[in-house]
Amino acid sequence: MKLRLWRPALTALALISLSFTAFAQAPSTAPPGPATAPAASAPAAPALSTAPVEAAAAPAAAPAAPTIDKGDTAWMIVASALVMLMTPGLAFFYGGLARSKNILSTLMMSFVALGIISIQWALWGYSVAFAADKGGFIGDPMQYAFLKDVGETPYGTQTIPHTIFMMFQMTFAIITPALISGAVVERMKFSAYCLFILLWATFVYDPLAHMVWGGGYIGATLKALDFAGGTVVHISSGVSALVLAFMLGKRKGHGSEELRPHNLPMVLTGVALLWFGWFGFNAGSELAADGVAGQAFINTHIATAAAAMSWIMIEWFKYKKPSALGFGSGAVAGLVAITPACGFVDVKGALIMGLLVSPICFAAIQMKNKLNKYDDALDVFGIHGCGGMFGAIATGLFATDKVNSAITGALGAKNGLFYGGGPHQVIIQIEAVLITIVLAVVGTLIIGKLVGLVTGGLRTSTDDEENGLDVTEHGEVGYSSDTSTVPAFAGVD
Amino acid sequence: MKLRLWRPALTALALISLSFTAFAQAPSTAPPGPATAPAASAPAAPALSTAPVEAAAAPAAAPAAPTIDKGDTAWMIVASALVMLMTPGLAFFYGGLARSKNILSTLMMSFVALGIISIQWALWGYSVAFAADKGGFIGDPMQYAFLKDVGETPYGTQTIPHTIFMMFQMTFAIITPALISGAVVERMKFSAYCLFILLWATFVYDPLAHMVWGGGYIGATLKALDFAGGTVVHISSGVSALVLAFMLGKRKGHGSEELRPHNLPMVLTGVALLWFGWFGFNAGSELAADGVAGQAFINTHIATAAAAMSWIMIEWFKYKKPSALGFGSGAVAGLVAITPACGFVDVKGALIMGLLVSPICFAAIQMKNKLNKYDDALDVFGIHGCGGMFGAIATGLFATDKVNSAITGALGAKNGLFYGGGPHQVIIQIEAVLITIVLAVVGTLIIGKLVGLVTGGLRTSTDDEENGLDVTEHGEVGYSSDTSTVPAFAGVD
Amino acid sequence: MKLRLWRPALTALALISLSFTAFAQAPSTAPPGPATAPAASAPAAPALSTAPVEAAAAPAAAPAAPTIDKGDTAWMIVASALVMLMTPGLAFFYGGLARSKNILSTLMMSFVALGIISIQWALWGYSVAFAADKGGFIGDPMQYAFLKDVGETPYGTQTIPHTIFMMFQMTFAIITPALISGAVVERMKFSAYCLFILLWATFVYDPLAHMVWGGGYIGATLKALDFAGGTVVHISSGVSALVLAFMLGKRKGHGSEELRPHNLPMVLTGVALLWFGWFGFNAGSELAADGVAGQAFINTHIATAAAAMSWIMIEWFKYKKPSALGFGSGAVAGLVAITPACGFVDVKGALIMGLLVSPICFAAIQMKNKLNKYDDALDVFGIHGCGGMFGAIATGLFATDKVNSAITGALGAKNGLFYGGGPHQVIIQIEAVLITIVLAVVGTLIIGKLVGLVTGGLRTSTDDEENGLDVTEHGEVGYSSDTSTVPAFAGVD
Amino acid sequence: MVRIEAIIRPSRLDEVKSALDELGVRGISVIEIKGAGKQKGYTQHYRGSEYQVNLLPKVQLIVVVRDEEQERVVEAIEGAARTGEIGDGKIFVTSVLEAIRIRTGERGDTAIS
Amino acid sequence: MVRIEAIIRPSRLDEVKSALDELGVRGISVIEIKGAGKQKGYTQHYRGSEYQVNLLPKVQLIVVVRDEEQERVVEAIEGAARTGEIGDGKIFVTSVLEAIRIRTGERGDTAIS
Amino acid sequence: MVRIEAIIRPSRLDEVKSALDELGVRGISVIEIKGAGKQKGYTQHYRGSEYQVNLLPKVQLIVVVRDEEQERVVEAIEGAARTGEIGDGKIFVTSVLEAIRIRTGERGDTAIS
Ligand SMILES: Nc1ncnc2c1ncn2[C@@H]1O[C@H](COP(=O)(O)OP(=O)(O)O)[C@@H](O)[C@H]1O
Ligand SMILES: Nc1ncnc2c1ncn2[C@@H]1O[C@H](COP(=O)(O)OP(=O)(O)O)[C@@H](O)[C@H]1O
Ligand SMILES: Nc1ncnc2c1ncn2[C@@H]1O[C@H](COP(=O)(O)OP(=O)(O)O)[C@@H](O)[C@H]1O
Repeated sequence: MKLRLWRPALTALALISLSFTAFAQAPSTAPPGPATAPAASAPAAPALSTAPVEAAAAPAAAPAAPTIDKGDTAWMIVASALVMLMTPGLAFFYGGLARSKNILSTLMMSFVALGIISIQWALWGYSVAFAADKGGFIGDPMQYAFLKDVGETPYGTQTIPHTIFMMFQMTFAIITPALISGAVVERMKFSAYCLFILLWATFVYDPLAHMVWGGGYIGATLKALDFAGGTVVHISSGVSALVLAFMLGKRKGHGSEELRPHNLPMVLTGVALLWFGWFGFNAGSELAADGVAGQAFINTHIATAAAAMSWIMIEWFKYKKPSALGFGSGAVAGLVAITPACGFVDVKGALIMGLLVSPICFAAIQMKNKLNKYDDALDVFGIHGCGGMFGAIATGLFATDKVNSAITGALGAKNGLFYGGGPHQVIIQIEAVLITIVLAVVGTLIIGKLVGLVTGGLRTSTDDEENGLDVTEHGEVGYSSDTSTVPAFAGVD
Repeated sequence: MKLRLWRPALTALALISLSFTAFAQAPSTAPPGPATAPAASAPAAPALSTAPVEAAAAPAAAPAAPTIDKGDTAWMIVASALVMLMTPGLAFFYGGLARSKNILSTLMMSFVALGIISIQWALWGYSVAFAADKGGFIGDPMQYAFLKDVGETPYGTQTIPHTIFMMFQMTFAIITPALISGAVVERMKFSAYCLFILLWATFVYDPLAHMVWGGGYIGATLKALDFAGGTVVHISSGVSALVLAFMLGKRKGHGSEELRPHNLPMVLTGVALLWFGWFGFNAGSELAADGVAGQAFINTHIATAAAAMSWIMIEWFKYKKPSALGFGSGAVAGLVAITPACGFVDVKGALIMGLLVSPICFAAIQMKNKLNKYDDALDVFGIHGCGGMFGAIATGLFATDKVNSAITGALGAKNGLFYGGGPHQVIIQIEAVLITIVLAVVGTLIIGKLVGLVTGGLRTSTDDEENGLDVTEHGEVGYSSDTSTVPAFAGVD
Repeated sequence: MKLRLWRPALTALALISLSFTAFAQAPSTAPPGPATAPAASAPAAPALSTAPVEAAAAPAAAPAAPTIDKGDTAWMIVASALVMLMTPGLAFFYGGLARSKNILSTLMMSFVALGIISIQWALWGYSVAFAADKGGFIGDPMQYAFLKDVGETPYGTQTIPHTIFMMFQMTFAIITPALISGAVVERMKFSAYCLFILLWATFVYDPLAHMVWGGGYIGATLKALDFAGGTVVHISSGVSALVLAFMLGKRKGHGSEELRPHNLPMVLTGVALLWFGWFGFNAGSELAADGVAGQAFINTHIATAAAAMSWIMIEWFKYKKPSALGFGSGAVAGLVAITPACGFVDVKGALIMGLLVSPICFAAIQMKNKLNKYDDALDVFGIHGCGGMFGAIATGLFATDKVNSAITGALGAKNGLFYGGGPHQVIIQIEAVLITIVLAVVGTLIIGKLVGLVTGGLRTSTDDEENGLDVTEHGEVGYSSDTSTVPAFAGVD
Repeated sequence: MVRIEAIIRPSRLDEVKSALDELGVRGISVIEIKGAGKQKGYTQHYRGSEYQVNLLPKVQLIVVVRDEEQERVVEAIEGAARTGEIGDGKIFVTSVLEAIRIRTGERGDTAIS
Repeated sequence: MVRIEAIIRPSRLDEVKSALDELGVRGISVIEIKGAGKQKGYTQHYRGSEYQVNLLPKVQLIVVVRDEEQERVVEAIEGAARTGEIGDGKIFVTSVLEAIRIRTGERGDTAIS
Repeated sequence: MVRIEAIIRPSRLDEVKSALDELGVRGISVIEIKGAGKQKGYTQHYRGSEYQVNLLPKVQLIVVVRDEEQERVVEAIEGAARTGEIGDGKIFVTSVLEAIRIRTGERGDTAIS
C-alpha cells in the first residue's frame, strides 16, 4: 500500500518543485512591500484591509504615508508575545497527555519549533509567505530574505512597525508545525522531527500562509475568509498529523498497554496558556486595537466556553463523569473552530460554533478509537483537523458584514449562508479547505518520505520507545528523586 | 438549628423574587446604554467617570460622540486577557492546596466557571449588571440580553469598544463564584456546584455588580467607593463561602486526618498568575491607560509585596519558619485588600493596608482553627472575606482625591478619614459591606438550599469523598504512573 | 586565604561609605525630576532619549510639558506586568533545577525578592537609582524617597506616567538580586539571604542602575551602551553569584552525590515565562510602542531562538543527545546576551550573538566542572555572568545607528566595530563591564561578610542541609502524599 | 523475631500508628503501594477511551518485633485498621533470621528495641 | 502459605495480572521499585555533567498464596513476565507464618481466599 | 538463600551500592519508603495548623544472596550505611525458599548469580 502512495506523491513533488522554479523566475506582479504603492493590490489579509481604513480615516485617499499608531502598536507587541506563549502552552498541553517517560521529548517537540522556525522565518520563511506574490502560490523568497527591508516602516497599509507584523506572523509559523507533534510523540526520532518541521514550514506552511494572507490564490483570488488561521494553521497541521501518524505506525503497546495522560494538571496549565495566548492569536489578527478586535476577542472567548461546556455535557450524559480532560479538549476545539471566523461572526454565531464543534471532534475521536487504524496519539487530527474544517466551513455560514464591513468590502467576499449571502461563501470555504487538505497531504507524504530517507527511518527503535524517549533521545529524565542515583519512577511519582 | 435558618432565608427569597418582578415591570429610569444620553446618569463605576473626562478633555460639554481611544483599547484588551488568566491561576492556587486525589475536581471548580459564567454573562448576566437601572437593584435583564447592542460603540462615556468593556466585566463575573469553590472542595458534588454558581452569579453577583458599578444603589446612591471589586468580588464570595461551608459540613477526616496541601509549587504557580493577572483586574478597572491606572498598578504591587512580607514575618516570629504558603497567602490577602482601594489611595496607604491585612487574615484563620465549627477548606472567608472587608473599610480611611479627583468629583464621595474627609466615607463603606454581607448570606442560603433539593444533597457520598472526587466525580486521576494499570499513588507520587 | 580577601574588601567598604557620605553632601547637580527642566541633562537611559523625540515631534524645542501618550502607556503598563512575571518565572526555572527537598526554599528565594525589593524600591531604592545625580554614582536618596513626587507627571521627557516608569524599573530591581540566588540555593540561610539582597540592592544594584541609566558615570559620562541591563542586571548578578558561591562553599554531597534537577518540566515552565516576560524587559526598555521597541522585540526573539538551537547543537555533537535542559539553558543565555544590545543591533547582529553565546556559556560551565573550585549550583555565573559580559562587549561590535539613531545622537555613543564605529565603543563597553565587575565583587564581599556576622554565618547547618531547607528553614514540604502523615518522598515521587 | 507486613487503607494509617505507639512499638516502615483484591475498582475515561482500574491505593506497613509481641501487634493493627468494609487489607507474618541496627551494629532483639 | 515476590518489567504488569486472574488468584499488591542487575543502564547529561544511571524502573508484585498454589503461580508469572531479554527480573518465595484478613479477623488460608 | 532487607538513609545509597559492587553483588532492588523510629521528626505549619511529621524518608534495599554470603553482605551494608547518628536504619534477614530468574527459568542459587 505504501508504495502506491508514494507514486502520486513524488509526481506532486516534481510539480511543486517545478512551480517553485517557475515562480522564482516570473517577475514580481504586486510587491506588497512598503517600497511600492500597496494600495489596492495589498495582500488581502483580513486585518490588513480593515484596520487601516479606520485608523487613517482622514487621509483616506492618499495611502502614500502609512503612519504608525501607537495604540495599535502597543496591542500588537503584546499580541505577538501572547501568541509566542501559546507554543509553550501547547507543549504543556501535549506534555501532560504523554507518559512521563516521554514528557521531555514531548515538550521538546514544541519548544524546538521556537528555535527552528524562528530562524527559518527570519531567513526565508517570512519572505516566502509575505513578499510580492509569485503566481498566487508563494511570495518572492528573496525580497525579505534575512528580513531585509523589514524595519519600522509599516507593511502595506498597516499602522504598526513592519517588524511587529513580521514577528506576529512568526509566532503563527512556529506553533503550526508544533501542533503536528501531538500525533507523533512517543515514537518519532527527534532528528527526523526537526528536519520534518523545517521542510514542512518551508513547503507547506509558508506557501499556504501566502495563499491565504499574503496576496496569493486562496485569499486574493478565491476570496475565502480565514480571519486567524483555520486553514493555514489548523487544517494544515491536523491533516498533516494524520498523514504522519499513518506513516509512523502505532506506538508500541497501543491497544494492549493503557496509554494514559501522566499529568492532567499540566494539561490544564497548557489549556490556560493556550486560551490566554489565543486572544492574541485571534484578536491580534485584526492588527489593530479596534472594534473588530473587540468582537474577535469576545467571539473567541464565548466559543471556547461553549465548546468546553458542550464537551463535558457529552461526557456527562454518556459516562456521568464530566472530565477535566474533556473540558480542556473542548476548550481547544472551540478555540480551533472560532479561529477562522472570529472577526467575521457575531456572538450568536460564535456560541453556536462553540456548541457544535465539540460533538464533531468527540465523534471523530470515537471513530478513531473504533477504526483503530492509526495512532494519532494526542488527537491532532480529531481536534485541529476536524475542528478546523468545521470552523472554516461554518465561517461561510455565519460571516456577516454587520460585524466586519471588510467582508463585503475590501475582502471581496460574501456574507454567510445564514446571513443573507447565499451558499456562495460556503462553497468557497469548502474549496479553500480542499486545497489546504491536498497541499498538506501531498506535502507531508513527500517530506515525510524524504526525511525518513535522510534520518534512516522516522521512528526510534522499539527498545528506545520502551525505555522512553527522554532517556534515549535526550539523555534526561523529567522527574528525579532526591535519592541520588535513583531516577524517578518511570511514573510521575 | 438548620431549620431555623431556613425560615428567614425563604422569606428573603420571596422578597427578592418579588422585587425582581417589580423591577422588571418598572420603566427603565436611566438607561446607560449608548443609545440614550448617558451624561450625568451614567453608571458611576469609578473608571467610567474618571477616564473619559481626561480622554475627551476638549469636547467636554458634548458627550454625544464618545470616541474610541486606541491606547485605552489596547490596554483594556490586554487587561481583559489578564483577568481571564486569573481564573486558571486561582485553579492552581486552590488545586495545589487540595489533596492529590481531589486535584482535578478542585481545578475543575474554577475552570468550569469559565464555561458556565461566560455563557450566563452573554445571555443575561451582563444585562442584569450593566443595563439601565431598575430600582437601584438590577439592570434591565432584557436590554443587553444575548449581548444585543453590545458592539463597537462605547458604553456610556467610555473610550473603548463596548465589547471590550463587557468582556472585561465578564472576567470578574467568572472568577468571583470560582473563589467560593475553595471552601467546598473535596466534598461538594460537581453537579450541585455547577448549578449553585449559575444561580449565585445571577441572583447575587449580577445584582451586586449592578448596585456597585452599574448605576445601582451602592455606587450611585450610597456613593460607596469600590475601585475594582472589594465588595462585589471578595466580600460577596468570601461570605458566601462561609455560609456554604456551614451548609456542607466538614470534610471527612477533618480533625483526625492531616489534610495538607499536596503541591506547594503549584500553589505558587497560582499565586504568580493571580498577581500578574491582578494588574489587569485593578489597573484595568480604570478602563484607560492613564495616571490613575498607573497609581492603581503600583498600589496593587506595593500592597501585595507588603502583605506577603508581613505574613511571613508573623510566621517568622511565631514559628521561626517563614513559609512559602505564608508568602502566597499574604500576597493574595494583599491583592484582596487593595482591590477596592487601588485607584483611590496613595502609596503610603497601599503599604499600610498591605502590612495590616495579613495579621487580620492570619488571626481569622487561627480563630477558625480554634473554633473548629466549620471547614472553610482553603480559607476563602479567612482571606477573601476578611481581607475584603478590611480593604473596603480601609478605603474609607485612605481614599484621597489627590490621587483620583473623581472621588470628590464625579463619584460624589468623600476623602478618607486620614485624608481630611472625616468619618463620612468610612461609615458609607461599612454600610456597603453590610449590604453585601446580607445579600451574600441570604442569597447563598436560599440558593444552596434550592440546589440541594434539586441535586439530592450538596455533598458526595462518604465513599466518594474517601476515594477522592477525581475518580468518583470526573472519572480521571490527576497524576498517572507509566505502569499501565497502576494508577498513580493517591499521593503526588 | 579568606582572611586575605577581607582586607581589601573592608578597605573598599570604607571607601564606598566615604563616597556615599560625600555624595550625600554634594549639591544636586542635575535633578532629572519633572519639577526642573530635564532637557539635555536628562538621565541618558537609552529609551529616555529616543522615545520622546519621536512622540513629541511637534513641540520639539519646548520640553516644558511632556504629555502622556496612551499607546506608550498601554504598552508600558503591560511591559511592567510582563517583567514582574519574570521573577516567578525565574523561581520555577531555578526550582526545577534544585532537588525536591529544596524546592520551596529555592522558589522562595525568588519570590521573597518580590516582597523585599518592592518595598525597598518604594522607600529609597528608586530614589538612589533615578533621582538627581550625586557625583555620577548615586541619585539623591531623599528626592523620591517613599515615592514622593512620583505621580502622573512623566519623568524627564518621557510620555508615560512617572508611576509606570518607576514600576517598570522596580521589576528590574526585583529580579536582579533573585538571579543571584541560583548560586546559593540548597545551603544558604533564608535570613542571611533576605538581608543580603536588601543590602545588595541598596549598595550594588541601585548605584549601578543610576550609573548606567539614571544619569550617572557609566551612561552619561563614559557613554557605554546598555539597552536593557546587560551590566546592571546580568553581569552584576552573575559576578556577585560567583563571589557568594565562593564565600558559602560547596553543597554537602557536591562531587559525591548526584545533584540532579528534580523537575525539568518545571524548568521549562520557567523558561517559557522568562522568554515571555523578557519581551517586556527588552522591548519595554524603549519606554514606547515604537519602531525601536519592535526591533528590540524581534532581536530578543531571534537571539533566544538561535542560542537555544546552538546549545542543543553542541550537545548533539558532543553527546548525541540534545536535551531539554540544554534548550532552556541556551534560551536563557540568548536572552541574557541580547539584553544590552536589543535596541541597538540589527537582526543579523542578534542572530550572531545568539549563536555565539551558547558555546561561551557552555564552555564556562564545563570549565567550572573541571576546575571544581566552587559550587555555583545553578550556573548563575556561567550563564548570566559570562553571557552578560559577552553581550555587553558584543554590543560594542554590532551597535548601529541605522537601527537606533539615538546611539550617535542623544546617547553620544559610537557605532560598533563591525558597523563603522571603530574600536571606540568596544573599549567603552569593556570599561563598563570592568566597573560593574569591581563594584559587584567588592560590594558582595563586604555585604556577604557583614551579613554573615549578623546572622551567625551564611550557611545552614549540615543537618539542615541534609534534611532539605524546605523542612528546616520553612517548615513545609513541596509535595505531599495523601497518606496523611506520610510526607511525600523527599523525591518528587 | 517476626516481620509483620500489614496492607491497610491509607486513611487508617494514623490510627494504626497511634495504636502501635500505645503498645510501645516505636520503629515502623511505611510504603505506598497498590492493591487488587475483592474491593472493586473504578473506570476512567480519557477522551472516550475506557480504562478499568482495579489497583487501588494502599499502604504497606512493616514492623519487625520480638516473637512474643506478634499477637499483640497484630491485634492492635487489626483493631485500628478495620472499617468492616471490603478492602480493609491483610496482615502477613514472616519469620526473621536476624536483625541489625546499623548505627551500633547491635544484633537480634536489641536491634529493634 | 508462601509469599511470592516477583520483580518484573513495568510493561509486563498487565499480562501478569491477567495470567494470575486466570488462575483465580485475586489478591495482589504492587509496588513501584528500582532495580539494578545485569541489565545495563544509561547515561544522563545535565549541563555537561554526566550521571550514570543503573537503577531501572521495575515493578514488584507481592502475592501470598497457599503452599500448594506456589508452583502454578510462579509458573504463571514466569510465563507472562518473560521477554527473554536481560532485565526480565526475579521471583523470590518466602514462607509465611500467618495471614490475617483485617476486615473479618479470619486467619490462615481462609484469610487469603 | 536469604533475603536481606536494609532500611538506610537515602544519602547513603550510593556508598552502599558501591560497597555491594565491590563484593561482587550485582543484583539489588531499591524502594523509597518512610520510616519512624528513634530519630525525631519535625513540625510543619500550614496557615497556622501544626503537623507533626515523624515518618522520614528512607530507602529500602532488597538483596537476595546465597546463605554463605549473608555475613559479608550485611557487614558491607552496615559499614557503608553507618553515620553513627540516630536514624541510620536496620537490616532484616529472612530465609528464601526459592528464587527464579524469569528470563531463563533458572532456579535456586544460579538464579541470583
Ligand atoms: N493474596 C494476597 N497477596 C497479597 N496481597 C493481597 C492478597 N489479597 C489481598 N491483598 C491486598 O489486600 C488488599 C485488600 O484486599 P481485598 O480483597 O480487596 O479486601 P479484604 O482484605 O477486605 O478482603 C488488596 O488491595 C491487596 O493489596
Ligand atoms: N539478588 C537480587 N536481589 C534482589 N533483586 C534482584 C537481584 N538480582 C536481580 N534483582 C532484580 O531483578 C531485576 C532484573 O535483574 P537483571 O540481572 O537485570 O536481569 P535478569 O533477571 O534478566 O537476569 C533487577 O533490576 C533487580 O530489580
Ligand atoms: N521495628 C522496626 N520495624 C521496621 N522498621 C523499623 C523498625 N525499627 C526501625 N525501623 C526503620 O529504621 C529506621 C531508623 O530507625 P531509628 O530508630 O530512627 O534509628 P536507628 O536505627 O539509628 O536506631 C526507621 O525510620 C524505620 O524505617
